This record gives sequence, structure tokens and C-alpha cells, in this order.
Amino acid sequence: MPEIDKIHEGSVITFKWRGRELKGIVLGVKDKYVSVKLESGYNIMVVPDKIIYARENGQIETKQRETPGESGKGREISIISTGGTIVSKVDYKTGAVFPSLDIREITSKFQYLERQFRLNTIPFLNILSENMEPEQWVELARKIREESKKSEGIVISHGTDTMTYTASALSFLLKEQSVPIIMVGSQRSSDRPSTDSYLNMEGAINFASTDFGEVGISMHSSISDAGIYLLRGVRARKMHSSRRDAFRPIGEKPVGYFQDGLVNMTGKYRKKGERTEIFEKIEKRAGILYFYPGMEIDDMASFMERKMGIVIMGTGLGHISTKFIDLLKEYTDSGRLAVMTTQCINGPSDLNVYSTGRQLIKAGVTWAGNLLPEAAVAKMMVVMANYPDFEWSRRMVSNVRGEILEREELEAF
Amino acid sequence: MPEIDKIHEGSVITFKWRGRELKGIVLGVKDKYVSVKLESGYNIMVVPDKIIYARENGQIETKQRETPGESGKGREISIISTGGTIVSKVDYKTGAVFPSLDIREITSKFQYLERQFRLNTIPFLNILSENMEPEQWVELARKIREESKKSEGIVISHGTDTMTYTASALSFLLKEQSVPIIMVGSQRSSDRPSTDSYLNMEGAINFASTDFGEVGISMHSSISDAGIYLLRGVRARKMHSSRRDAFRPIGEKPVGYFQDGLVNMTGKYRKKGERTEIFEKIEKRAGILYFYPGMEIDDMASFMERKMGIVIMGTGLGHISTKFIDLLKEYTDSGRLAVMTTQCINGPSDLNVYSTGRQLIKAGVTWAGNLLPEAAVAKMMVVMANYPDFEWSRRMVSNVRGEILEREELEAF
Amino acid sequence: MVKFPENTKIGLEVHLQVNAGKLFCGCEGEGMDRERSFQRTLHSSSGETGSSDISTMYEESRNRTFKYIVSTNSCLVEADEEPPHKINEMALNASLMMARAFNSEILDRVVVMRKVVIDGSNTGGFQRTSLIAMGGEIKGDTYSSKISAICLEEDACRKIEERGNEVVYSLDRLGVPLIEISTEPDIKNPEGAVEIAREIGNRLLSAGLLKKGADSIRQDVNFSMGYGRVEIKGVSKLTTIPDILEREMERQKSLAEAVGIWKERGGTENVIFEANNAILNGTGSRLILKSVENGKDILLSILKNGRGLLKNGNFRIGREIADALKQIGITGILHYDELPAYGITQEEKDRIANYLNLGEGDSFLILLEESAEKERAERVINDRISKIMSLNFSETRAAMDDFSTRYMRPLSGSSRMYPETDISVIEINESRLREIEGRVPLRLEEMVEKISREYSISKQDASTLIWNGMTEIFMRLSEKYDSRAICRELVQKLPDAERKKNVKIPAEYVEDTLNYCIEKNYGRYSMERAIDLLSEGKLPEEIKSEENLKPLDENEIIEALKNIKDTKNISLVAKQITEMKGRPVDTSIIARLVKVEKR
Amino acid sequence: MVKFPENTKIGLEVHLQVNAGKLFCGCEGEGMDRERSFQRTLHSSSGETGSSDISTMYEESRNRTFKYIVSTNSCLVEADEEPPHKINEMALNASLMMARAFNSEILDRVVVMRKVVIDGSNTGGFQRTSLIAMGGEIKGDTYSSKISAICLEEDACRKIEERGNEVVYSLDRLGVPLIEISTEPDIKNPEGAVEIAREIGNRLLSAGLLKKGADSIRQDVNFSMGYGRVEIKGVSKLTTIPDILEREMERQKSLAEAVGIWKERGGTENVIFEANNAILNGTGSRLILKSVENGKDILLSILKNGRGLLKNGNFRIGREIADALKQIGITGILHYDELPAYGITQEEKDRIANYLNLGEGDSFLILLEESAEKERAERVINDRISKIMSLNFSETRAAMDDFSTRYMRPLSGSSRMYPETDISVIEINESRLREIEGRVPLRLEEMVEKISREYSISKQDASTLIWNGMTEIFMRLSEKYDSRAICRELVQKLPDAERKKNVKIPAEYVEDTLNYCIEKNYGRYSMERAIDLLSEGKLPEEIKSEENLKPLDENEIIEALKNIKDTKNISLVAKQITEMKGRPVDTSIIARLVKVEKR
Repeated sequence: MPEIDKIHEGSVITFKWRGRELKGIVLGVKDKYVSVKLESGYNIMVVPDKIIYARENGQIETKQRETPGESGKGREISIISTGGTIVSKVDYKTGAVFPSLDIREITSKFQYLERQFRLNTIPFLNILSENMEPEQWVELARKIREESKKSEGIVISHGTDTMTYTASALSFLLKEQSVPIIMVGSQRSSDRPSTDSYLNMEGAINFASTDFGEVGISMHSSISDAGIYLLRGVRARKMHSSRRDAFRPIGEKPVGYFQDGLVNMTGKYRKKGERTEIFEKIEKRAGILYFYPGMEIDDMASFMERKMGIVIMGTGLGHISTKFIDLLKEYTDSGRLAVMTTQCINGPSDLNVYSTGRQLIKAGVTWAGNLLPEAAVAKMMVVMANYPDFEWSRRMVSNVRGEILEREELEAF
Repeated sequence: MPEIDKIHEGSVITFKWRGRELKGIVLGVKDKYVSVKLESGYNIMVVPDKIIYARENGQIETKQRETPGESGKGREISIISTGGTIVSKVDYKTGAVFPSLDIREITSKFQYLERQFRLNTIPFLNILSENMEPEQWVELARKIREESKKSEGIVISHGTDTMTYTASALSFLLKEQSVPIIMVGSQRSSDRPSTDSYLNMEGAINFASTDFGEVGISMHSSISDAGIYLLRGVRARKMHSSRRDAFRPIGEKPVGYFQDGLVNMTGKYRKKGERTEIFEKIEKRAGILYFYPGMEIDDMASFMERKMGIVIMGTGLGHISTKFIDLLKEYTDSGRLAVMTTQCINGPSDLNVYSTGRQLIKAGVTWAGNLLPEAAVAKMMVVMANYPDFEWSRRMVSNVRGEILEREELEAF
Repeated sequence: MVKFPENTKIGLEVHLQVNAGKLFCGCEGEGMDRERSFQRTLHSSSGETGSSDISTMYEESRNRTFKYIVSTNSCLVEADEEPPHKINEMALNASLMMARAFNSEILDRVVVMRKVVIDGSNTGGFQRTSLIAMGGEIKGDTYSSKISAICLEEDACRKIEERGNEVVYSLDRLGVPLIEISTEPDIKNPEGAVEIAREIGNRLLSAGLLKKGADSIRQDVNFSMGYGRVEIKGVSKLTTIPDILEREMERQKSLAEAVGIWKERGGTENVIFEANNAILNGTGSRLILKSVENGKDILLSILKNGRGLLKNGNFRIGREIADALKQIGITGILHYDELPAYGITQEEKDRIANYLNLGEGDSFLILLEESAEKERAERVINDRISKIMSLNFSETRAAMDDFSTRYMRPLSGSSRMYPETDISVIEINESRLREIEGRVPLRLEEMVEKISREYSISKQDASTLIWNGMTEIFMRLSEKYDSRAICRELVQKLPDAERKKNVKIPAEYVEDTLNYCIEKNYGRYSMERAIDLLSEGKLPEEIKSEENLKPLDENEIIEALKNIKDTKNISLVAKQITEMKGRPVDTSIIARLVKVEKR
Repeated sequence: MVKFPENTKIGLEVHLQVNAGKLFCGCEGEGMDRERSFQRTLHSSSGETGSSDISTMYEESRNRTFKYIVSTNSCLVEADEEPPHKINEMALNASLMMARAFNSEILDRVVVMRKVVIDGSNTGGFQRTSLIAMGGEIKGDTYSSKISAICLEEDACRKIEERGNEVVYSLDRLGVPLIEISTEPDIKNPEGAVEIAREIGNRLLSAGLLKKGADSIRQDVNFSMGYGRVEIKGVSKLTTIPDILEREMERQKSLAEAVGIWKERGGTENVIFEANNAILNGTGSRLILKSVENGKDILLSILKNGRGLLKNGNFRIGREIADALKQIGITGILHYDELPAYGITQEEKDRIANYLNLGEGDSFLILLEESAEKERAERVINDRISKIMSLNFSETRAAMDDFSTRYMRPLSGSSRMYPETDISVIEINESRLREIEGRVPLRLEEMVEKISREYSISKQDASTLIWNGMTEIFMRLSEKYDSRAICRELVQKLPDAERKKNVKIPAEYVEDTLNYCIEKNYGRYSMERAIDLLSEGKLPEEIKSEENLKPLDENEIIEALKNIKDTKNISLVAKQITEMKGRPVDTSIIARLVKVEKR
């Protein structure tokens, strides 16, 4: 009779449980419990009374299906995959999510794409986006430079969690760009029949064939499977943890809209340029600090110690307790950078309005209108690594990629 | 001839500037520049050629007008003032903002208030809200307990910057409450003809006379001077740095609406109870940590060192780089508390969905649905100070003040 | 009674709606539709369906959009916009209580699964379901049946309408907890199936946990008589089971007989259509004319040896073919046996037979469809015929209102199930099992008996209490007050008042106000007054705060009587006084006072 | 020409709209109204108005709401929902350039102030204004005037309509930069005022910085002739200044005369109204009847010694009183001098006189108003009369279309100004001053002369360039190409093309495409083609990318000529070829080729 600790994942098993004879495929063993997929399709986790029969079968493996390659004819679009929900599939037995990138699965849903585009799939990274590090932004920028030599547009599939950070970082890392760069993700993984990934990707490929010369984000505009927004990377933010329409433009309207196969560019944008050039350095010693009542001086001091620049998310127009003023003065006096943003997310920081703000100005704190915290930290990392320190503050407050809005319309909130 | 360094604020002065004789009142002297208010009303800052005449006058003083007291007849409402834009006025000569709380200025705008209510004004604190510390929340709770003995409702005027923090803290500090507690602020100071303070206060006084047994926030519902929302303190957030309608309910609809003198309670709420009881302790060693790509292990470690509990604002459903897992495990193993929230603001954190989340669960990280980061840190400070440590996690995840929503409707985002 | 074959096997899948909030979110079980809606499409994933499942592929290729009407009892979870919450405790407990009731073995750990369904009835494209227990037995008065599995599932969306490519669903029912109890196929006849199904429903009813409403019990019936298992979906009324099974039995019998004849004739050959639009030139058939006008072709094929089997006496293979084609959206099929008809004359029929060079026992098929659809149609028809010829009739069928059944889809395989990873495995620990131990539902008869005995009320009344879902309230109130009096209020007064005003008074309002009367020691007349006021739309808070329930004391009654002239009819007098004072009055006091007065 | 008194003093406040973006936000100077609007109320703060300023108190007590129509060129700043941004550099420079032009002393530091205005014309309840410079002198051809101050301000909302308690404004004009130049009251006669005002406007025009449009120059006129300073607001047309001043001079003269008589008679006594609704019983006056019907009372008062001064010959004290009352919303005032009228008979007039016991030179007032308003009305009337009696007529008045003026409010005091703390003090440093040094605007005549001379074009053309705001573009393009050719394109071709298609081509489009033609060495015909294409609505990018502007070369023209039969009219031939090929063509080449051909 086979012992429980001899049973392996994938074995076909017959066993007794509370007097009943059951059959199935072993999904795993932990402690005394065996996970079994029954013939009915249900998974159970039980302690068998007795194992009658077990045979290694190998029916279960974790599929690692990455199918790079090209598909279709027409204008060339590169699809660079970095990981995330959009390329994940579920193993139907274990429920484990595994990465899969078969572009034909997408184009088979939208056959016109095959006629219009030559889609070139490039596995680049395969990580959850929360594990993305600034060094990888630079690598991605290099990959973009390489792909831009042969492609007319680049789509980057990316986890939604840190998508706006990456989009911002790429915006600043790209000195010039000759192709549209469209980031796309999904809020429901591709294994679900209700996934948003196909429509988001359809939008992304279409946006990637325009003259858009910025880094954009292509995601659902509402919870219906209807339209897809093109959002400016430096002004977009994931504003809901779970909805399809989580990505919203902050303080402005979407740049473009895709529906029923048609792109409509509704906003202003930079046109693509002649060549793609990038910065290749990044300064990691920068970070975001979120102010809250009760924050201690040491909290800020110890954070600052390791940083060449900090982005503070203050309250309201950009305030923090005045007890931090001296500390900040010392920090900026030492040639380092402190940029104030607002935890309200919407609206500008403006240190001229209240006395606390004016004290912060005197302490050398910089602010840049409605620059978002995520865009601020990405910009800071690029600016500090690639410009002399006396230029940092000026670079931070001047608008280079649409990250600071000159005007906010009433509807934008 | 008077010397420039003999000139004081408030002096009446006649002087020559580039050959012209000018008269005015001195507002200040700094370096060689004299600030003068001319007879035309314009302020100028000039270096006088020659001072012809100067006389101390004392016309200018920084007015400190706090006029506590009572006004009107009817149901007693206490108005506790803590500072902030709503009670600030400008000195029309210097432009300096000074605190002023003359309730008659408000009731004179809405004379029916005098007939319905006896308004009792209590100066309590006079600070900008970004300087509010957790100890002061407890003091405020004590003051509320005291006032609740004689009043039927309490209005707290407060700076808008940290209003939701204070509202959340009070919600948790009040074990039971026998009166409505309505926080009110303004986004445009009372000295401006366009101030929103009168209407916000009118709403607050009216809300304070209902059976609402929670801590609410009374602010503009739109940019028009039309309706005022009553928002649940633990579910409201300042979502714009400058607009009148900055305060928004997150994931739910407003509890009440005030317009044209009428209150309409549209949402569910706890009714006021028999008595007011409070917790009198608070644990300051708690704080919010905002995750961003590139955050270093030391950033979290050094923050944790000083804290008994931390609220993490992760990405998406509540994720951070998996490199922090070990550190978090160590932290929670030592009996301290780590609660995950989302920087998306809207929507739940849910650590069951992705692998990073499940690793965080194993590392002992707690999450509580759509509990907001601001409410989380306030709740943590109250829970940790007033319950044994083995109860902390369970208390954090159980809904006691409507801070965790059971269901989010489609319209709530 | 119809005789079923010896080898008949009947199994049941009974679905019971639990009277609790939704299974994986904070919404209530009942709600109303709202103005708002959203719309979706669903995609099948390649990994999940076998290549032979062309109905699923067809489902997706149809490019259908689903419109979901948002209801007051739906939230982001139903919209597939938020991960599921923790499982509803009350529903979970109900399923465990049912398992205990039938001595089914409860699993230590419950794994929530997703079952893929892409007809739009679930917004996520799957239904959440979990196996709770296995084994056990249902014992009715006459029959019994072994249980194979007890599952706890989410109910699906309620379909509102289908128009063109759009299907409209309401979210109100989506996510309501369903207990699914599947029996082994050990039932021998339809009467046994009816009894077993009734027994299952009665248990949840007896526990006060069955949701009210027409939808609350639905059953699927598994039937086999030697030709494979047929699963009949959507049998909503218990009593129709015998009629449905009789029709199904006859269908299979005739089918087998027809196959016998067919094989004897030498079997058949694959159907291959060829277009010949000219063949019916000059026809008077409006069906044909209209079809041609719509751009369809006339496709013809021999059906070798099929004459007289497609529609003749009991033989209905024609319908089998038509039903299968319908699943892929093709409807225009005619065959030899049914002609002349539809305006096609005998001469035209002969013309076709001639053209196809039809042999003695051959039949033909006419397909009115675009030629582009030819291959799809051939594949479906040939698959269908070869399945029938193999005498394996196993499939999923739908019950119709006329007791017949229609082909729906192949039996679904286990590949359609995979774990719901958003919900962690639920441990069924000792403390939970102890919690339900005292609440294992009795059989309905036992429950009636028990309540009748313990509370000294009639069986009739006890039964009414159970059917109205008032048992728990009744038992709680009876702890504080005379149970017969409480029973009278709940069984007589309450339905009476509701009927008069045509309202439904929430049970918690009734409990709240009656409780108040008990606590205040107000007595029977106040309780009745309370129910009257509730039926008029007053809220418990209002009723209680206004002292409306305090009965008039003797002095007050004396005072009131002064204004009443005719005191003959005591209950009329009581009514007048109550109307006058807005408060209840004890008729016995009136009676006494009136007597005193008269003296 | 009317003779003005010796002691006449006239001062000007000229407001010039600067052709730049808005002063404190990122919006453009021009825009269109949109569908969206919002609404506000304004409150006066107690600290800010004197207690005597009852018109302001009235303004608030009226409970007016202001509705603001959002325009395409407005943002959160105009909505008073966001702090102001940094000051518009171009507008600031323009104001400094104007200061330099008149040798006004520029302040080292500019402090932005808020001037309280609660009529709703500014969403914040105040206008932002800052003093830029003091002193200097404006020299016209005949007259000159000293400057007291040069300010840079925000323009106010454009009023759209007033209906009931609601005033509707558009946000399109709010925030547009205004340079305000105030002169000393050293102008002696209206002709001087006209010349000085024109001189001011011409300077900004000459610098190319004056916004186009009817609103772009507005002036207030200060006038005094010994009875205090009157500020006349809203003189929009320069040429109306003499007429307005004449009327005002006559008003003050008559008023002074009337006061003389009144004083001679022994002066007056306070007006005190008493209600007597019965006195006009039986009247046929519809005015009275309607007033009574609306719940108003008939309030009567003696006006001691006032007979013949209220409306008689040049005397118009009645209107002074009515105007003042109108400011607090009271309109129903009648007086002795104007009766009988309005249906009130001589008999009724006598009845009132009798009732009031009127003396020989006395007058009376009838106020048709609710008694509750009595005190407010009395206060306004008595204040007004005593101000007139004191021969101090100083106040703010509004210019009317008929050249008369109406009372608006008292002169506003300095208490209405306080610093805009949201904007830090702006330093006017050396580098900024150097930057504008070369751009100090010349007098218009000088500018015309200069351009004409330096670029060898006619004065007529130079003047047209300036008036059309094309000077800068002209000068830039002339650096690279023949200035006369450029001038021809801008002064002749461009207006011509615009007129033909009835469009306005943005100046930057013109510059962009002409520049392109110059860089590509395409020549005149391409420039004309460019302007034609722009007038057809094409964008510069399109025009440039499609190589539409490249002139045809000789071979291409030869090719094209083959298709043209009649070559007599060379310019018609050119037109045909351009239409055929979509590209410009040089007529001289055609002429040459045609000649060659003919030979």
C-alpha cells in the first residue's frame, strides 16, 4: 500500500475516505492532507483513511507557455511583455497562475488585427509589477530604443499595480521618441471569461499605430466592455484597486478613446519625433514620504539619511507639521532636494497660500503645481542622475512631458 | 529727520521716493525696504529717498478677535473652534491672516439660526490643522464629553488639511456618543466675499441638530453655493487640494444633504446614544508608510523601529515588493501590527488574490477591506492604546464605525 | 402508472435557495432592479474547453453582448469588479446543517471552485461552487436515496430577455446561496424521485432557512435506461417529474428502435450537402421563396437508409438533428418524411429525390442556409447521427413546458472547473460543527409534531408557522408569553391584517412590536393593535414612541363610553373606542362596564 | 464748443486689455462660452466696509445669486477654486513697457492687491490689481497730462443678463490682463481728455500688445468743477467724453443753483414718511392701484422748501433722490413737481398737499413701498439731500448711452484693498528691465514712420500692419526675406483671402507657413498659395507635409501647359495649372514659356 509521503503531484490515486472510495489526481500533499481533483472536477483536501492505489502520471505540470514570435502582416508593432495579470493564465487543476503570452490568442479574437499589423511579441521580464525596480526602467528604456528601430509602435504589457510609475519613469527617461509607447494591463486575468485584457490590448495596438509621441496607458474607460482610454502616463493614476476602469486621468481629460475598432484622439499630445534617445542613468536614492498627524521628526530624519531627494505627500496645498521645518532646511541646505506634493491627489500644491507653505519655501522646499507624487519620484530619479545638482530644483518645476498642468478644467475632478 | 530704523509698524509716514512725495501707513520695514499702505489703498515696498515725517499711530495692530459667547435661543449647539481657514480673517492692511471667531457674523447671515438655536462658541485650540497631534485628539474628545452634557449637538471648526484624520480619530475615541459631532471647515477663508465658510457652517449647525450619532463632516457638495454634504468621518477624504467640493465619500454615498434650510438624511447612520464615553489613551507609535518602486529595505526597517504598528499604503489590492516579506514577518512575529491599505484610495485591499498578497498573509500582515489609510492609522492609535495586543489584529479588521464597507455600489467611484 | 424499464436509474440534483445574504458579498438576498446597467462580452479560454465542444466555440463566435441590470442588492462583487468577500456564514452553516440532517460526511476543508459558464448568466464567466459533504442518505416515507454530494453554490443571474445579439440579465439573483444536493442514480421510478426531492426541500423549510418565492427550489433530473446518462435541466415544479421522465423514456425507446431499423438497413453514410438553387424554380412555397430572398441557398443531401425514421409514428430523428443545429444558430432544415408540406408539393419532393438519385430506403435533407455554413452544419449533423447510432444518448437536455425535453449541450466535463483562488480554503473546525449541532433540521413532519407538542398548538398552526417562516420568531416570543396567544397573532391576525391592506409586513417589525407589548405587559389587544398599525405602514419606532399601544384603563374606558350610545355589540364598541382614542381596549372590560351600566 | 469753468479738473483712468494670456492662470485671453455653469453668493466681510456704505450692505441683503457661465478659456482659477498662478510675464512686461514709454517710475517690487467688489463681477469677490509705476507724463500733440499711477489688473466677468435675483456672467473675460493708467486731474477740457486717452491707447497698439475687440479700451473719467470729484465709470467710446462731460457739468451747475435757492428759502428738514393708504381712495391712477394691490403702502412726507427744485426747468433734484433710492432697490417715488401725472389728478395732488399742510415753497414726496422699508428709504433720501446741500457732489457715477450719468455708489475708499497673499511679492530686477529696454513702445506716428523707413514700405502699409497687430511677425519675416514682399502678403493678400472665405487665420499659422516658404526658397507664389490653403481651413502641418507649396519647375509647367488650350490670360493659366496640380506656379515662367511657344 503506498505511503502518503510517497504520493506526488500529478499521481493518479484511488483512496478511502471515511469509508468511501474516491478517485482523482493529486494536486499536492501538505501535512496529512492530500489535495485531490476528483473526477467531478471538484478539488478536495482530505486526510485519506487508506490509499489503495497510486500511480505517477505526470498529467499535471506547471505550464510555462511563452510563445514569442511574429504574427500577421502590415505595420510592425512590438509587444514587450513584462509580466502582470494581463499575461497570466490559471492552471485549471491547481488554480495556480502561470505566465503565458501567445499573441495569437489575442489576435484570434480580433482578426482584423492580423490583416493590419505585424505583431512581434518579445518576452522581456516576467515579474509582478510590485517587484519592478528603477534599474529595470532603464533596461526597459534600452529595449524600447532597440525595438523602435524596426517597429512603428510599441506596446508594453505590464502589471497594473505600478504601471503609472513605470509609465512616468519611461516618459522622463526617453529624451526623444520616434514611436508611440503604449502600456497595457488588465484588472481581470486572461483566464477568466470576463477578462478585460483582450479589449485593453486591442486598444493598445490601435493606439500604438497613431502619431502619439508619448508614453500612454490603454485601459477600460468604464466597467462596460465598450471603450478604451488612452491616458497620458505622467497624469494617470490607478484610482481603484479592483475595477476595470481603475485608471483615471488626474486633472485632465483622456488623450484618446478607442471603440469599435476606431481611435479618436480627443486631447492634445506630443507627436512622435525623428529618433529615440534615452537617459541611461537613474538615481535610486529618492523616495516618497507620506505625512500624517503624529509623524515624528525621527521618521523624516531617518528616511532622509539615505536619500538624495524626497517627495513629500503633504496635506492640502502641500503642508506638513511646522516642527519639520528646521530639518528640511538643513536637508536642502546640504544640496539635496525636497519636493512637496499633495496627498489629496487632485489639485495643485501651492506653498504661497498659507503660512506653513511660506515657511516651507524658506526651508528650501520645492513644489511643482499639480505634479503627481508618482510622477515626481520618477522624475526626481531621472533628473538627479542626469543633471548637475544646481539644476535639480529648476528641472523639477518645469514641465517637460505634460506632467504639470498649466490649467485644470472644472470637469477634471 | 527720522531714521529708517526708527520707523515702526503702524507709523503714519510722509517720505520722498524718486522725487515724489508719498504718504501712508507703515506696514513693516525689512532691509532697506519700507512697506507702506498708500492712501489709494495700494501697498508698496520701496526704499525711500528721504523720510520727511513719521509719527507713531498705532492704527495697525494684529487684531486678535475671539469672541466666545452665546447667541440665539432654542436648542443648544456647541461650536468648538480648533483653528484653520474657517475661522481665519485677513488684516486688510497687511494681508496677514488672524484668527477670529465671532459667531454673530455667521448667524447674522442666516438669521433663522438665531431663532432655532442657542449657539455656544468655545475657543479650544487655535492651530493650523497640519500641526494637530494625536494627543490633541484626546483632549478634543474630553472637551466633547464635557460639552455633550449640556448641548444637543457639537460643531467642531477645523482646518481642512487633516480634518479626516481628526474625524476618524474622534470616531474611534468615542466609545459612545449622545450628540451629533459635526466637523466643519472651509476651503476659502472667511475674509473673502466668496468664502464657503458660511454655508458650510449653516449646514453643520443644522446637521448638529439631527439624531446623527457619528462624527460627520459638513462641506460643499459641488463648486456651487448650493448644497452641503454630511459625510461619514471615517469614510471621507480630502480629494482635492483647493476646490470647495474637495471632500468626497469614498466607496459610499453621502449620509446627508443640506440645502435651502432643509436637512435630508439620505444614508444609513448610527443614531445618537444615551451617553458620551471616551477612550483617554492613544498610542502615538503608529504611522503610514507609502510604498513606491525603489523603496529600500532600510527605509521600511528604520521606520518600523520606532513603531508599534504600521499602516502600509501598498499598490493595487495591497502589494509591495516581495523583498520586504522577511522583514515584515520578523516585525509581526515580535507582536507588532502591520496593516495593508491601498494607495489607489478607492476599492479594497485583498491579500487573497495574488501571490504577493498570500505571501504577505503568511508574513502576518493584516488587511481590512476598504479601510482608508487615514482611518487605519487613527484606529490603530486608539486600538493599540486601549486593548491588549492579542486583540489588535482582530479589532483592526472588524468594522465598528462604518470604516469598513460591506458593499461598494457601482456609483461610488 | 407507466412502466419504466428495469435498468432505469434516476438521480436528482436539487437546488435550494438559502434565506440568507449573498454568498460572497455583503448584499441581501432580495432586491429590485435599478435604472443602471453595464454591458460585457465573454471569452472562452483555450485551455478550458475541448476542441470538440463546438457549442461553446459557437457561443463565443456569436459575439453576443450581455447587458446586466444593476439591482439594489448588487455591488462591485456581482459586477465582477471586486474580489469575492468571505463566505456567508449563515449559508455555510445551512449547508452543513443539511449535511448533518442526511448524515453526509462533511469535508474538513472546503475549497471554492469556479465552474466555467459563458452564456452570460454569471458576470465572471464562471459560477462559484464548493463541495461541502459526500455520502449520506435521504429517507422518505416510501423511498430512499443515497447522496453523492452536497455543494454550496452561487445562484446565477436572472435572464430578462434576449434580443438579437444581446441578452439582458438582472443581477438580483446572482450570488444568492444555493445548496445543491445530488443523489446517486439509485432511484428506480419517477414517484420515488418526487418523494426524495420533496423530502430535501422540506428539510430546509423545516429549519426556517428556505428562501420564499417561486424560484426557491429547482431540480435537475439525471435519467438513464441503458443508453447513457441524460441530465434534464430546469425542472421547476416537482410534480412534473413523472410526466417529463415518461416523455424522455419514450424518446429514448423510439430512438433505440429507429437505430435498430437503420442498422438493419445497413447503416448510413455521412451527410454532404450540395447547393442547387435551381431545383425548386417555380415553387409556390413561401418558406423557400423567403429563404432565397434572404440570400440563403438550397442545400441538399442524401440521408442514406433514413427513410421513415425522421418523422414517422414514434420516430423523431428529424427533431434530434434540428435541435442540434439550433444550438449553432441554424434553423432551416427540412427532410423527406415531412414532405409534402410547407408549400412544397409531392412533385417537387419527387424532383429532389430524383435529382439525388435516392435509393429505396433513403431519405434526404434540405438545408436552407448560406453555403458558407455548409461545413459547420454537416459536422453537427454527422456528429449527432453517429452519436445516436452508437446508442449513447448521454447529454444535457432542457425541460420544456409541455414536458418534452430539448437538446442543450454535451454533458459538461470536469475541465470546466478550477479553483477560486481569491478565496482561501475554509476550515470546518470543531467549534463550527458544535455550533450547528443543536440546529440540525428535522423532517417536516417531526418539526410540526415537535412544535405542536412543545408549544401546545395545533399541528395545523405549527405547519402554518413553518411554511410562513415564522418558527424562530414564534419560539423566541413564546419564551416570554403564552405561546397560544403568540401563535394566534402570527397565524391568524397577521395574515389577516396583511390580506386586508394587501401588504407584507417585515417579520422583524412584527417581532419588535410584539416583544414591546410583552415587555410592557400590554396584553392581547395591544398586540392586535400593533399589527393593525404596522399594516397601515407605520414603523415600529413610531408605534412605540407614541404610546399608541398602551391599553385604555378602566377610567378612560368609562369616559369613552359616555360618547357611545349603542352598546349592544361589544366588539363594535371596542372598535369605536379604539378609533376615538387611537389606543387598544380590552373588550372584557367593556363588557363588564356595559353590564354594570345596564344594571 | 461749450465753455467749462476755470477750475475744471479732468483726470482719466484708461484701461487697456493686453493681448496676452490671462493674468494669473494658464488660460488664453479669448474663448467661447460652454454649456456648463455654476452659481455662487457673495458675502461682505464686516472688517471691510464702513458702516455708512449702505449700498454694499444692501447688495448683500439682496441675497443675489450669481451664475457663472464657464468658457473654454477658464479654469479652476477663474472659478475661485484654485489659488492664482504666477503672474503672466508678457502682461507684466507690457505694463513695464508702458511705464517706460511715459517715463513713469517703476517700483522695485510689485505687491498684488485684492480690491473688494461684491457685485459678482469677480468670482472671488475681489479684483486683483497691483501698482506698477508712479509718475511720468503723457504728451499728446496739443495737450499733456501727468500720470499718477500705472496698475496691472485682472479684467472682470462679462455680464450677460440680470433676471430677478440672479445675475449671469461669463467667465471668458475674467482675468484678462488690464493695464490701468491714471492721470492726475490736470486736464482742463474734454478735448484734452480725448487726446490724452487716445495717446495712451495708441502706445500699447504701437507696441502690438493691445488686444483686439470692442472692449479693449475702456476709460473712467474723473471730473471736478469745485463740488468734489465725480468718477464717471464705463465710458467705452473715446469720442463721447466731451458730450458726457458737458452733461455732467450742466448737472452740477443746476444742482448748485438749486441748492442756492433752497438755502435762501431757509433750507430743508428731514424727510419723515407716514403711511396713509386711504388718502387716494377712489383714485383712477393705475400706478397707485397696482401698487396697493401688490401690498405696498402710500407713504407721504413733506419736503420743506423744495417746491420747484425737484423737476422744473434745469432743476432735477427729484432724479437725484430717485437714483439713490434705486440703488437700494426702491423705485416707487413721486413728488410734487411732477404731478398731476401717472393718473393722479390735480384734485388728488391738492388733497395730499392739504393733508400734509404744505407751506408755500414746500414740496412733498410720495413713496409707494411697504412700511417696513420706510426707515431705509428715509435714510437714503436724507443722506442724499444733505450731501447735495453741502455742495459736495463727489461720488461714482455711470455713463449712460444718452451721455447722461447715473448715481452708482459713493467713491470707494482704500479700505476695500488688501494684499493678495496667494502671490508672493514680484521683484522687478535689472535683467527684466534690460529685457524690455529695447521694446519701449513709440508713439503711433513714430512707429509708423520708423517701420515705413526701416522696411521701405508706405506709411499706409505700416499703419495697417500696426492696426492689425502684425508688426512683430512682419519684422521677423523681413529679416529673412524682402520686406516689401512680406508686407504685400500681410497687408493685401492675407486680408483679401480672409474676406473671401470669411475666416480669421491665426497669426502664428501665417508666420509658420510663410517662414517655411522662405526657408525652402519657394518664393512669392508659394506664399500666396499657403495663405489660400490656410483660408480653406488647412492646418500648417498638413500644408507643409504634403509638399503643396513647392512651386512647379519648368518641365512640370511645360507638361501642364499641354492640357491648356487658351493661353492668352497668363494669370488664368496660372490658376488653372495650380488647380490641376495642387501646387503654386510662377507666372513669369508661364509667360516666358507661352511666348516661346508662340514663337
